[in-house]
Amino acid sequence: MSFLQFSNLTKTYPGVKALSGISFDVRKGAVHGLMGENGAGKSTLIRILSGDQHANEGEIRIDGEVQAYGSSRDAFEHGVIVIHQELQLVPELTVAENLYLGRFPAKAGIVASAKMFADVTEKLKGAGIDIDPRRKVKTLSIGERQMVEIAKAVMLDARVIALDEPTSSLSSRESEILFTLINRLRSEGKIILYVSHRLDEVFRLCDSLTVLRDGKLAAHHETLQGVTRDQIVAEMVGREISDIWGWRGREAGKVRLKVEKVSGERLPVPASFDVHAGEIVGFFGLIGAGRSELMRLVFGADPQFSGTTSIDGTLVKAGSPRQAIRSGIVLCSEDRKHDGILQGRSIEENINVSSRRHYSPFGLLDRKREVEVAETFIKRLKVRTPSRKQDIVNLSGGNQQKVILGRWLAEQGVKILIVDEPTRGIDVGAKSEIYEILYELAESGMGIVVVSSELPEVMGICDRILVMCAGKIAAGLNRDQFEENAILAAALPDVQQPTDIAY
Amino acid sequence: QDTKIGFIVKQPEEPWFQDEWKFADQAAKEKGFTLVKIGAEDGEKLMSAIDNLGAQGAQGFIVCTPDVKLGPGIVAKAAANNLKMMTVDDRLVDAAGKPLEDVPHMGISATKIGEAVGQGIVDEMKARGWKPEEVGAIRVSYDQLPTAVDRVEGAISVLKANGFKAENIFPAPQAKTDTEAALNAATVVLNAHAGIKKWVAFGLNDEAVLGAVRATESVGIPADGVIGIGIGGADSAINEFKKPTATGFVGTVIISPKRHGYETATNMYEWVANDKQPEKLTLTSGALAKRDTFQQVRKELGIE
Amino acid sequence: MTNHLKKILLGDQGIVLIFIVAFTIVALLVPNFLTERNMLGLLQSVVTVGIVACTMMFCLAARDFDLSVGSTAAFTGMVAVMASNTTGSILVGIGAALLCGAFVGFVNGFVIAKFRINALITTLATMQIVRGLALISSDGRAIGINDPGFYQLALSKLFGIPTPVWILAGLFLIFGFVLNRTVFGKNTLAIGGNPEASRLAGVNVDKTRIWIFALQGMVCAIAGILLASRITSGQPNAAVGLELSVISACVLGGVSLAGGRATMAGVIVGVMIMGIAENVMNLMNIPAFYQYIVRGLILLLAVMLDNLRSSAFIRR
Amino acid sequence: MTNHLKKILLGDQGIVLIFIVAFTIVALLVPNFLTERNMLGLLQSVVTVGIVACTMMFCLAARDFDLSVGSTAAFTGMVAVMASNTTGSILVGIGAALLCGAFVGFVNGFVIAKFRINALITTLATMQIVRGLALISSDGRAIGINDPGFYQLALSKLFGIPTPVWILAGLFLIFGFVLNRTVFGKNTLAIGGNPEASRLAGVNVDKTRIWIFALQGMVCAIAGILLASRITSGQPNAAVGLELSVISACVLGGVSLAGGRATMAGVIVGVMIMGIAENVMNLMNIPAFYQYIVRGLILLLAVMLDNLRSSAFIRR
Ligand SMILES: Nc1ncnc2c1ncn2[C@@H]1O[C@H](COP(=O)(O)OP(=O)(O)OP(=O)(O)O)[C@@H](O)[C@H]1O
Ligand SMILES: Nc1ncnc2c1ncn2[C@@H]1O[C@H](COP(=O)(O)OP(=O)(O)OP(=O)(O)O)[C@@H](O)[C@H]1O
Ligand SMILES: O[C@@H]1[C@@H](O)[C@@H](O)CO[C@H]1O
Ligand SMILES: [Mg+2]
Ligand SMILES: [Mg+2]
Repeated sequence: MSFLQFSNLTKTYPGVKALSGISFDVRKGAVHGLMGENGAGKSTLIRILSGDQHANEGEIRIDGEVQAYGSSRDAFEHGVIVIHQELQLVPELTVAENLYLGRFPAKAGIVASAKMFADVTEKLKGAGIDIDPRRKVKTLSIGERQMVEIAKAVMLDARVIALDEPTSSLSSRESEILFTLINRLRSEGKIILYVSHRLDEVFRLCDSLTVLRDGKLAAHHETLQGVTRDQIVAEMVGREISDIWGWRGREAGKVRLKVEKVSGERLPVPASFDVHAGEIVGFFGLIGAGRSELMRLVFGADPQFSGTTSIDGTLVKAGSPRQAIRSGIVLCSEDRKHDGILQGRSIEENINVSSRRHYSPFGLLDRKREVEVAETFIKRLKVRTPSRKQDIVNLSGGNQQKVILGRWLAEQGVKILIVDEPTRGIDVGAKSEIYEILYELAESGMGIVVVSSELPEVMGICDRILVMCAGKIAAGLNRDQFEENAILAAALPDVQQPTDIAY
Repeated sequence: QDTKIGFIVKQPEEPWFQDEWKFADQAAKEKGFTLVKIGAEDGEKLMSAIDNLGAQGAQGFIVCTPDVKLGPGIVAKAAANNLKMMTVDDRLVDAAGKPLEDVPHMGISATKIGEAVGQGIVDEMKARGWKPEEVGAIRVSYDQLPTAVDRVEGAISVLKANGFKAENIFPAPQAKTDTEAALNAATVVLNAHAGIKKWVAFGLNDEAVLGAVRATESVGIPADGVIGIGIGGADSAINEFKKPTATGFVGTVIISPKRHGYETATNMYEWVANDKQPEKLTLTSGALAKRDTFQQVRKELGIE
Repeated sequence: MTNHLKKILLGDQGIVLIFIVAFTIVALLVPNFLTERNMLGLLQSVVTVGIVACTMMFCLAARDFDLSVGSTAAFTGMVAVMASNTTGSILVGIGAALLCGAFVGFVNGFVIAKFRINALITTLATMQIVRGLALISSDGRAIGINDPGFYQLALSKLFGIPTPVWILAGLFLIFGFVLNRTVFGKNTLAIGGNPEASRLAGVNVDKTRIWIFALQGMVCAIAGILLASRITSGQPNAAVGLELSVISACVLGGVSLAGGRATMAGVIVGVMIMGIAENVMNLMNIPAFYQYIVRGLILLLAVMLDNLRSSAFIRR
Repeated sequence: MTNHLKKILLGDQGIVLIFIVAFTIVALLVPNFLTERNMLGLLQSVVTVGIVACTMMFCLAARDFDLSVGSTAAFTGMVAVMASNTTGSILVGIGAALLCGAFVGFVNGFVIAKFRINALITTLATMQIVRGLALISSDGRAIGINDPGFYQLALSKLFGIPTPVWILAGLFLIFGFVLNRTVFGKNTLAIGGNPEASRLAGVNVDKTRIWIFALQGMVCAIAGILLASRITSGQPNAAVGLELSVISACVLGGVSLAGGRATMAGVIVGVMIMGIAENVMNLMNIPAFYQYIVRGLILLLAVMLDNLRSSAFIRR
């Protein structure tokens, strides 16, 4: 049978052995899952497959033929298409141009625009993706951008398609679109490599599975029949996790955060909601529902057109993130690449950037303290890195996310913690630890807002869920009312929505 | 119709040209014509400036060109715009390097100025009783500028004629034409020849020589061991003479911006208004001014 | 203001509108400005900056930077004059200049793309090296043109408009088309917008960058040849500081130094604003020292206006 | 090469090592180079560039750009001379110059940060405006210093080393400390790494940027005062082109134009390399035109070496 073979793949970075002697096969017409903790080496493997990185040792064969790509273009010409973990789009170009980047339909160097747009329109429609191909990518939300990335997979005729955490910022509805696409590709006999931290997805989609741990092959399953979730979790993290949510009840206190009639440029309908002390409130919605925008308004990241925010009854002058942080609101935003990581700076600096004002008398750094804080969160969040001095761009996606979370957990005097897609790209093991931290913070009286597109997550860890739909808060449910269908129904835009209701 | 005359100069920031303009303005006031002053640092700006003068209805212009080789181009441009033209300071040449004798010119040859500098240095050396073989010469050079080359070569020719040895002349190329660049370049020369205790310095202008003199001071050579003679005689030099104690900046060859500015403007006016052709060639002379004579020399040249 | 008007004013072509308004005001207030002669003079005065801006736009759009354009224009102008003087053929002179220009650009591009050396430093280095070559080859002196036919490049006219202006217009058209309609143009914008993504999408980033610089060099040669013809000699000191004028014109025209954003219309307006500023200052006889201040203020005002416009339209 | 040596050579301080090696070679090969007098001359020659590089490093590290430093140094030098001439007090002169410098810098920073105008354009504009001011205030003439005490700033020595060199060393120390040990320094680097993320992390981006420019202006004033003292007059044409020398020195020293990366040691080395290049070329009597070429090649070589080093260490 013809297939994709990895044999003895090894890759080292300074101080890190990202892959050591990985060998496994992937069948044609199959979806092969790739799982493992953050920093286990999944993306590295995929980057080598895409020709972007080069292995120190080992080789890749397709149909028995050794593949040695010099560049991504090379790989592409050999029928290998990779959707990378970090979005790789050009903001100033249109959706269609992004999809055809590197291979514009052209005559004598002149782009056949009409053909290109017609083509993209048709293919997006066929794939069930509802995005105008003439829009510039910079006007799309993260989720929409992710869909554009995914559309690349169907635009092109490929032998091998690798997707690195394609659903990390998709809600279930968009994920469904993706699954349909993947099933179609499978039936066309493609080889599909699928990286994800979401177990249920893997079980639904994958025919076979490889688990990596610390750059080594931890397990290989030719079939998932008879394999249990717990088994995979154990293979990944080296221990059992009984209940990853681990929710525990708390007494909600007084209202801590009161948001009243807040609106902004991209959220024209004023929104109002409360968060109580000790409460974890989930915000669910489809992509583009406006959750991120609402949180940015509350945090002062975007200018408010109207409305007020108060904490513990005192009005917050939310003109800037700086003021918000000083009055006790922090936001860990969803777009870690654009809004989170400080490129070129160390993990240590990325963690201390906000909280250091508490321990820098007269603006002078307390270096011992900074090291301490950095080490604490590296350990607590299990950031996989050779050193706290490592440049953050050299970390794996999930580890970057942990560092950004660490930045906000290191803050002092936080009253309201807003986390937007906090576990985006984070492995199961680390997830349950992060949830544990959230519970602890809530128990200490903090109010917590979790924005997530992963319905099981919101249902698993929140005390209350607010559902947003088309820029409005459409429903509110307490934990005892949690019910998948009700939540999804509220998130769907077709239903008549009441405006401006308070929750 | 009102008379409008252009006065284009290559380096409007230089005090020399400020002075030329000032005296030209004086002529304009006296004769009652409009003077349009334009700075043109390179050939392209110059061509635009001439077009611009044409467009605003000027009848003629005076120019100190950024490069003498622009000659044929300037003449053609002037003709195309139907403008009378004269040159000042620097004389235009054709492709072969021959002066354009049809264009009226008032100026002084760069080589001549340089020779005046060289003569000044030689005289001062004699007065101090220096022997040429024990003296080092700093040639602050800016070879990118042809005029600058001609000036220093002029000075060198006089030095050599008076027994100065070629191997005692050290080039100090400035990276830019300001005092700091000259200072840095000269410092290197001084330090590379620490054995020489007596120095003379010359260069493109006062600023260059001032840099060399500052360099001698910074390495601790006393003023009586230094003879620097500049060119220009504007404030940089005067400031030096006004210092309470004498420095190594012994003198400067002053050329008169008054004649160059006032007379050229007047001549052009006469040409335009009364059709009185100016002289084809007027050569003015430079005069060496020293600490004790500068006021008098300036008065003679009509500057003060 | 009605919403419709607002949209036009603030849209992509807004700077063009601002320009038209400003132009009208100047035309009404400044005597001698709107005469045919002055317009032609004005157009001729922006030829060098305008020509080089065509490719500088690509360079900046791809997140690169080229400081060597002034030296290259001077050097290629010298080459054109020297080669045509020696061979007696203007065509050979032009060909040699274009080749030399393209070669300098190619070296820039090659070093920048292949050795991954900062464009600013690389072109700062070639700026000096090429200027040095120009000075050495002529011993620092201007070289006169032997064949008067060479002057005709700049002096000849078509329908009353000088050839260089036609060439400028042609280049504006060509490069506007290249930017918007060709794979090369799109790739340029993509590289500037997100180099990593472009590389991963299989765009040949290195090749595109090398091409941009090589083109830039060749276009500098066109500017250099026309300049030499206009000033009837090859001058090693010509076009000093050209790089800053050209980059300012581009930025003024809305080209982003962060890459990925450029329009030909914007660049044309940028070039014209700079040209008109100089022209009007001389027409109005503004004293030299005050010209510095006015020039600075115009620059500030123009970008401020443009910024106001674009920030009112799209935040971020 | 042993692994250990490789690590040192390729590590963060590698450029310092490369520099030491290069320095040794030059010292051995070039006669008169390693004399005390030449070393002092060399140090004095880099004072202006070195001083301004201290803050330019911050500016570049925060992804900004400052072209106005040359004009500001010239202008503040004039102010120092004029103010001390009028009041008869050198201290008043110095104070006035520092104030003016800080003010110019503040305006730069304010416009750039608050109106979000491109730093290149803004400082290109102020570069012209401030030069214009310098020219206007003195009518384009050099202004002599009345009080000979003013010369002492540059001429006086401490332990045989001229005061300006001490000042330079002091500023190197101070700004090295500020960069690495203060919140301000870290915020600067954070902003350069990712301005938006810094804002969202509560860094006062606007304030930091304004401070950087204001400091830059003040430091330019220090350079301007020392320069005036050194050349014993205020000259409106001083320090033309300083911006490019300073920026090159910084980039040579590993400061990234894309922001977020800077070390004081690197910048010092960058400044020294440039100074040594000039010094050695003059010591070796290289003709002026060839100096252009050598200068360009050294620049290229230095960054290439550094690039090789860092790309061998960390692949992208
Ligand atoms: N450029 C680099 N330099 C140094 N180390 C690197 C670099 N890229 C990746 N690494 C390291 O290699 C290891 C594997 O990273 P990789 O991105 O493959 O992990 P991953 O399995 O995809 O993790 P995640 O689930 O977080 O995406 C990590 O420890 C990471 O820090
Ligand atoms: N930069 C932008 N410019 C213009 N419109 C934008 C921009 N970013 C987002 N939008 C639009 O604003 C709306 C709200 O987006 P928002 O990101 O707040 O949604 P969300 O519920 O958080 O979903 P997501 O999961 O996509 O983040 C969407 O329709 C989106 O298309
Ligand atoms: O350039 C010089 C100028 O500095 C002045 O000295 C007059 O003559 C010109 O040639
Ligand atoms: Mg990954
Ligand atoms: Mg969101």
